[in-house]
Amino acid sequence: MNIIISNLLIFVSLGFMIFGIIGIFRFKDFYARILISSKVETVGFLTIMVGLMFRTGISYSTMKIMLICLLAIITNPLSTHAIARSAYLSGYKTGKEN
Amino acid sequence: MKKITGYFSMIFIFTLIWIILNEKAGATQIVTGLILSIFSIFFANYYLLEEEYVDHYSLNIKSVIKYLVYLIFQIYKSGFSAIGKIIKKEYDVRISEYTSCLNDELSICLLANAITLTPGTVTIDKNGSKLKILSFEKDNIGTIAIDSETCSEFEKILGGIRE
Amino acid sequence: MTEKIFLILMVVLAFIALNTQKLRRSVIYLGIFSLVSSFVYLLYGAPDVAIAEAVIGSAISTVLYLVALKKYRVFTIYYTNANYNQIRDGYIIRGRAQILREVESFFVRKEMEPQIIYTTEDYKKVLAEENFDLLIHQDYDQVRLYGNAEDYQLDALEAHMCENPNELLKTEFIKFEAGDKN
Amino acid sequence: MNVLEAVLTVISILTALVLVRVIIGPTIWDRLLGLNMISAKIIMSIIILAVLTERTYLMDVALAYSVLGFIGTILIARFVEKKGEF
Repeated sequence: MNIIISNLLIFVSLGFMIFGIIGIFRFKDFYARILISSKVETVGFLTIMVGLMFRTGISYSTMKIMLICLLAIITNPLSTHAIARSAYLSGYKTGKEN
Repeated sequence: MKKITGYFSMIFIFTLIWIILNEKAGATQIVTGLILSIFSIFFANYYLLEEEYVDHYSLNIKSVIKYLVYLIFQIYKSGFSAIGKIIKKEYDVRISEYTSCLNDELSICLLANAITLTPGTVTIDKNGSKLKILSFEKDNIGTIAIDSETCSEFEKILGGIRE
Repeated sequence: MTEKIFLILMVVLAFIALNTQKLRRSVIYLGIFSLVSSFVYLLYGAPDVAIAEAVIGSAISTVLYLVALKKYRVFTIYYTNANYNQIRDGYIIRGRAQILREVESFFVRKEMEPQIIYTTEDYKKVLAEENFDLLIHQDYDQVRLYGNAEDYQLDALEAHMCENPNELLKTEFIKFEAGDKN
Repeated sequence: MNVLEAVLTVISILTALVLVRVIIGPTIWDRLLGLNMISAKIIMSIIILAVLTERTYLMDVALAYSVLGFIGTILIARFVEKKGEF
């Protein structure tokens, strides 16, 4: 039963990641790309981690995965924010690229 | 008294992390974990921080859990809305300003962190309690109510994060 | 299958990191290279090497490359003159020495190494064919400086020239967008 | 074929696709975005490998990487933002 749930969650997260990559190639504006990737990546990461937690059961490795999830929730927005801020302060304009 | 309980809870959390990293809960691990966490807290207290450690980082556990649960719910909501955006191919963005009604540094940083992860927004710049937010043109920002007098849901939760 | 894809990625990354023209981009490619190589070490069953590669490759070597990029750079400067054949000695030599001396002392103060090339070619030919950082073209007392718009050092040079203007020479900056060659 | 092995293969193909964006990306921030995404994908594949082979000490590598990996991204972003200074 656990294996089925974990497989389902892993497939859902793969779907999220594939959509993220489609978004990266489909959008023509840098700011739209960073908005999409910052969200879809985090969702895919969390979902695949929950799926792997179902597979390992309750043990120390589950707690390690939880620790990594917590770190990812803290650090992922930080780096996204740093990139977006760098582009904004360097004067990269919003709007369509040519 | 409050300070002492704060220090004890910090030491407990650090020892727990040490045990998780060691993957074993024997007597040796617990003792070394206690010694290392006490040493690191007092080292940070005397050499790295200007204030006391507890004043700086003590948080209300109930608020933190509420924040995390609400954040994860919002992350999933924004993930599904992002997929809709990708299919419909909308990419007009705008930059707007938002003045938060919080005035504590740590809470504002946590708010900016939450804004980055939730519907259609990335925080670009922070100046005092003023935040610059990048978002999609047609997005109703929902949880982060721009141009409104009242505090949003996140700010209500983060208001009580200090003990 | 996984192993093969990652090995191919490593080769591709090493190739483009060597062949890129801008060093900032090559720092990014090397960061990705160290990520992928640490995973390949794990696939071959060497977690201790992988953890060292993750720490050194991601944190320390990026910092070292950036500091080196900030500190040291050879700056190629071409110098052309419109009236090379009709130079009356005293007149132009003073002016030429002046502008070049100023630029050179500016770069030396910034801890970089200016490499000056005098040429008798027409400046349009140099613009089209040579690979340069700064081109100085002089027509009597009119001096034009051609440079890349993305170069930070040229912005600093322009600010420096605006602060200390030269009385004899009229300077003018012309910047163009770089072609997108990785 | 095990499910997790198939997932690892799919993730490696996705990494190759992100690398295409890194190579063609018009600005330097696109490349930084690609670095960020690839690092998330590598952390994922390290944990999948740890669960697949039941060697829990491999997770320490992922932990170290998630603590230190974002420093590089932030430093390069600051380097570009401050025009060559830190």
